[in-house]
Amino acid sequence: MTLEVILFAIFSTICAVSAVLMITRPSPVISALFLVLNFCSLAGLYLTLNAQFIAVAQVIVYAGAIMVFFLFVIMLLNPETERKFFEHKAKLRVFIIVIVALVLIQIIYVIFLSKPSQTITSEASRSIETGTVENIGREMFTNYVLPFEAAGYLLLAATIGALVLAKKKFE
Amino acid sequence: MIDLIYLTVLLPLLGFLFNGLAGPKIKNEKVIGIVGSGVIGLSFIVVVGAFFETLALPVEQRLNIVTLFQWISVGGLNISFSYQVDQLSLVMSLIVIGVGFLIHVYSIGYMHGDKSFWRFFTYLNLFIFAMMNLVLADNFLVLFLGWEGVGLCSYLLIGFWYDRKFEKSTTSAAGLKAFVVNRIGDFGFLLGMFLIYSTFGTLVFTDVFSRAVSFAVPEHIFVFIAIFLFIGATGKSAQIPLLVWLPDAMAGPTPVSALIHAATMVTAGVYMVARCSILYASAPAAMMVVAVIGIFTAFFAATIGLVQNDIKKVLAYSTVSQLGYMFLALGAGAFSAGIFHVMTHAFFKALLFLGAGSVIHSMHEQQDIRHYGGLKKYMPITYGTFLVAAVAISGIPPLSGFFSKDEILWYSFTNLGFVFWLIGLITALMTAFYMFRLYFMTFEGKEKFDHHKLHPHESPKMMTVPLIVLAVLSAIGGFIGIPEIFSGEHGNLFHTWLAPIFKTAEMKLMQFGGHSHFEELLLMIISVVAALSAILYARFVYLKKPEVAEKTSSRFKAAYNILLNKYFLDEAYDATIVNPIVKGSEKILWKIADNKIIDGLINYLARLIDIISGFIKRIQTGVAQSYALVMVIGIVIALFWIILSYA
Amino acid sequence: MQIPIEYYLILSAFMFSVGIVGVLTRRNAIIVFMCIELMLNSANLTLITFSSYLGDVGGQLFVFFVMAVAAAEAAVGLAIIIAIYRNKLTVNIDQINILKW
Amino acid sequence: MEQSYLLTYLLAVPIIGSLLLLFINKEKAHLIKYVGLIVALIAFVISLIIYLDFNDQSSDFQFVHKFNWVTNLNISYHVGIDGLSMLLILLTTFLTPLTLISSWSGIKNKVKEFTFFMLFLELGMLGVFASLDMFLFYVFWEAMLIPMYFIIGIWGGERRIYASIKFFIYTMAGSLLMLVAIIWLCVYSADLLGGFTTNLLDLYKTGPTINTTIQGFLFLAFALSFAIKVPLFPFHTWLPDAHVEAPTAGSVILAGVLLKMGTYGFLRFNLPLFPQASIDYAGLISVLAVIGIIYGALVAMVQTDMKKLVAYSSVSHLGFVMLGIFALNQEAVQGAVIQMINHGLSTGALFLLVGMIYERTHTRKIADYGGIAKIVPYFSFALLFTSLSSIGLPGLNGFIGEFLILTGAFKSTVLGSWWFTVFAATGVIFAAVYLLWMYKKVVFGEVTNANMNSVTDLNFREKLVLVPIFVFIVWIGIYPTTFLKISDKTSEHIINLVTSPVNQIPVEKIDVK
Repeated sequence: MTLEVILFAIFSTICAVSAVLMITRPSPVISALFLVLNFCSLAGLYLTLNAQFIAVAQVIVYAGAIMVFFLFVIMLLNPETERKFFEHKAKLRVFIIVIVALVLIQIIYVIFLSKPSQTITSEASRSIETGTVENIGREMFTNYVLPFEAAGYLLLAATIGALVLAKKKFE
Repeated sequence: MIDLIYLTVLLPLLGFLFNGLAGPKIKNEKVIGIVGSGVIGLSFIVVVGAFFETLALPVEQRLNIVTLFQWISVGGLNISFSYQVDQLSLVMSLIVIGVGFLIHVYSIGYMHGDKSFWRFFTYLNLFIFAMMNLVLADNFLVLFLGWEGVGLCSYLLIGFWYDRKFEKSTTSAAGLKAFVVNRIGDFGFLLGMFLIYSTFGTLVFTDVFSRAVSFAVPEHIFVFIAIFLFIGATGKSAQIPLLVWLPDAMAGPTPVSALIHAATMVTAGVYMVARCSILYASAPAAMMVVAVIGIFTAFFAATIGLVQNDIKKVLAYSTVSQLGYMFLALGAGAFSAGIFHVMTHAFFKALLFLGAGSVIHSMHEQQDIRHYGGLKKYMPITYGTFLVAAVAISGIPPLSGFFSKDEILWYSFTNLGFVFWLIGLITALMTAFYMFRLYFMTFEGKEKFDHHKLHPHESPKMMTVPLIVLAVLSAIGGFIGIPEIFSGEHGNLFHTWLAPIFKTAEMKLMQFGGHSHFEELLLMIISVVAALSAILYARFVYLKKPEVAEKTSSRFKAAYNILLNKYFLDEAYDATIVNPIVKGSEKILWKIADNKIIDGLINYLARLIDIISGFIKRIQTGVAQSYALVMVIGIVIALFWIILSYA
Repeated sequence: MQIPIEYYLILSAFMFSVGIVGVLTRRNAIIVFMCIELMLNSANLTLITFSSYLGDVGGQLFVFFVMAVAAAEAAVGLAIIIAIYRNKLTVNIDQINILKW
Repeated sequence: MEQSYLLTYLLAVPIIGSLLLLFINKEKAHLIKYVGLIVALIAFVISLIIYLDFNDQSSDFQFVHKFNWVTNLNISYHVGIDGLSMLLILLTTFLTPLTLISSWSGIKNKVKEFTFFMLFLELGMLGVFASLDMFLFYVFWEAMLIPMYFIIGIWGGERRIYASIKFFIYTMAGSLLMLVAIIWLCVYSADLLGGFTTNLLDLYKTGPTINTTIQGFLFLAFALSFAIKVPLFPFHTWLPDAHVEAPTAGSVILAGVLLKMGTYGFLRFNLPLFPQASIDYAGLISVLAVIGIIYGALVAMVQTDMKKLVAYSSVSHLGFVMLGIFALNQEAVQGAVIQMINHGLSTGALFLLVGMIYERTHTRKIADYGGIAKIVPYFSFALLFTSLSSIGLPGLNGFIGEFLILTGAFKSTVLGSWWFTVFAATGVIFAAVYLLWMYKKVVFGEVTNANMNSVTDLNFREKLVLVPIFVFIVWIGIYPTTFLKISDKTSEHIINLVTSPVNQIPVEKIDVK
């Protein structure tokens, strides 16, 4: 058992458990906090995958900015807590879980069917190289400069849109 | 002047435009009247000039065509605005413009004080424009332009006093009736034109007529063409079965009745048939139809005329009857006799109408002859001229009516047979009777009007001068057509003049020969005696013993009523044709077929889709999660499919 | 790198499924929204896994853009939720069914 | 081929104009109206320039402008006109400014949107008449529905929603089958031509080679779409509703130009693309046309609403046009073409007049009128004149069209029977009945409705609208050659394409570019 495996085991467990807890907690605030936990452990997983930049961005942007935004809205609206997970429309929920389980099984079946580990053989050195800030920056401002600009416009539009929508009155 | 013949069309058009555009502004009766009549007067000078110029030409060069510009040119169809100046069109032009001019002058007096004075002259000028197109046309289409144009003017002028009541209805209803009935005739005319075009490939008179001789066309085609055209003529000239509009047309001002519904427009049918003489001559069956329709119309209209009490109605039926005579002549193959009668009839019938107008004018729009009587001393000129016209129409020699009418009777005897002659004679007898009934009840006898309200007086000069001119023409107009038996070697001037036009047709008919002068003279004497006795009988009944008339009418009440209501022809048409079409269109076509069936099907289809989607739309619960669930189920199925296809 | 790629993929699939369950079952619009974020992240994980295993930087760039989109989406989405809340005084999805027939 | 940009300029004018309108404050209604009018007039001037440059001795498409749009599928922006489109484009650009003037006071709310839609509509109509690419044509064909839908739906009468939706769905449903047929035709032609293309000129070469049965189906698919637009009996019921509810300007454009698209479609697509089927179905279409003539006239006769009466009269008049097209000889087709213009002028003017009097009295019921000749003499004259033109009085425009159509139909070898003409000619009688009957009831008689006494006569603006139309009514009636010769060669060419089509597949494959 190398460190990597141990780390993977820890982070993946936290990831899975926090995800499940997040969807089952009645209180939105607690759900949000579990989601933050989930995102943080995902950042850890990204580190094990040598994606340092993304891992940092994950913590700052997702866990930091977006989720704080969510929490603000939750607190602003202060919605009532829901009942326990299975109390409301229990049969429908079981049905939904069965269906989704089917999806999961199918995906896993596909994963095993296509056996990616046999065709994809990784090289540690290249993997470390790809995730560096330098590499990502170079790619982003050369080959991906157009999508980058587009993303900028998208964010601008979203900002304006959010402002307009959240304003008190429509004119 | 021949080259300037288009002026006779153009000048009235200018008058029409001037009066129509400037008339409502200037409102000055003098200016309008002078312009309105002046253009016609100028046209008359042109026509007279053209006449003498043509007269000076050798016979074979008397056909001249003046082309203005091309009208329609499509495929093989080439139609120009071109005018044909020949013997026939000159005669008609002289009648139209001459009588038209007199009536224009008369109208200045008659319409004096009318608030739409300008409108009247606008329409009259337009009428002359259209009528000249009709008469001078060198092809069927320009003729049709005039044909419809005069119909339009007739419509407008009948409804001239559009806010007045007329009998049970309104003047505008009478105008509408005239237009629609004429349109039914035009329908036939159109078909005739189509058939001519598809048979001969042209609509130009000279070409059609020469091809009618040279092309090998089966006779039934000729019959169809002739009948179709004749349907048009029955509409325009008020023959059976389309005669119903003319009596109603009397709703218009009297000068209109004189000009349009007596002298000119209604004779357009006769002119057209005469113009197409060669086509008719090639279709003997159609000739027979023309003759039969003509004689029957003449007879029935005369019987109706016997009992009418409205002065204009009597004249209207008399017109229908005389038109019947003209068609009888055409049917008998005596084309120039028909045209001759058109001319004399234009003189004396216009005179009769104008005289009637003069009477109506002085009697303040009273038209019922039972309220006249003894007007002789109040209006001497009107009285004198009216008498001339009445004698002329009755066929008493040597006035114009005698020559033309007798000629027709003579030809119907030789070419068609004894029965036609006999009915014609009876008709002539009735004509003389009802004309003098009219005359006696109006001018002679006791004064049956209210002296306190009415002060009969002679009409102004403006009106009497045209009367006198027409009276002279009615009296002497017949001399240009004196039959050969009287004139000797000079022959019949009128026939000689028109002979080149009808030469081909008459040669085709080949039925002129072997009749004796004795027979002709005998028939003449018989008809004169008959007419005279009818006049005397009228004098006896209406002047000496008025009670006889009443007794007769009460004894034959049923027959009297039938005649008074013109054989219930209007009612019969209403019941059998008009009402079924109108009601059927409304109740069945519109309310049921259109709204319920055709539109209904569309709407039911729409409703069906509405119902079906009403069920389907319930899937749309509005809850986003249920949509997502369906989507997930879709994913499951899609993945299954992918897996199965890989495995 | 001893960990087989399948592990990461299965983890990603699991998180994705949990996200679906959340989207389908929760009634609070904000939580539904968060579940969508969860699903986005599971997809991100897959992208980064392949990027790392293949040594191709494209996947990580994609994740970067996904983050940008997610941020925009969160902003607009939450603004819409606020607007709806103002009108209906609820963020309960069951009660927001104005798309109904 | 040398490119000419004139047509593109013509199409660009309404676009630019309508975009310009969007930047004007909607409070400035007057400015908006003037801008709209000026734009429409510029379009008219450009169309006149095109007309002056137009060569009427050729049946080729002129002023062709082409560039690739979707390169892979050989779909291109391809415009060009022949005599037929020339006339209809002139009609469109002529009527649009007039309708804008006529709605000067009638449209009071949402002036900006109205003017915008009118210009948009003009673009659609011009596009339909100018396109030489099936795809482009279809785009314009459908795009034109949108402004019309809004014009009826927003500025219409009481039942405007029903009418606009009916109009929209009815016409749209028809064109779907046409789309299918277009695709079939293009795919079929792709094999022969060596590449997929929607270029109409290339499809002309392949259309006649399709076997007869399929040609029939394709013909019917196209015909349905066009027949609804015409409208041919029994697809006409959307028309009265749409006309009655539409505002005056909408009715005028609808009757004046939109209906002509159906007949134009027959001439431009059905006949040259499917010559064999055209001859096979000529009888059927002509029967429907004749039924339409009589039926439309009879139903018009008993209407109580003036606008509905005029609407049904359109059914009757367009029946003549259809009969003319399928008589397939020079006289009839030329008559049909000129009758399209005539109907645009006469019926357009009738709708304008009804709109004008409606603006004053707010009633369209014939029974509410009577005796207005005394009160509004100019109006009465204008109505009479227009009615006479519509009736087909010789000397006015209607007669030329009807006469040529009937003459052609009578001697037509394709129809091969007199009966079509005999029955169609009864329409001439009924036209007189329904229009003059209406005229009598509205204008003549005594004034029965006291409200009528205060009605004012036509004002200067309204006369300004009517006079140009009247000038053309007389012009066509007296000297139709001006107009007939524009389309002379084109009609001849179309007839030739149908009666003697090149049934051979071109030997060498056409190089699609």
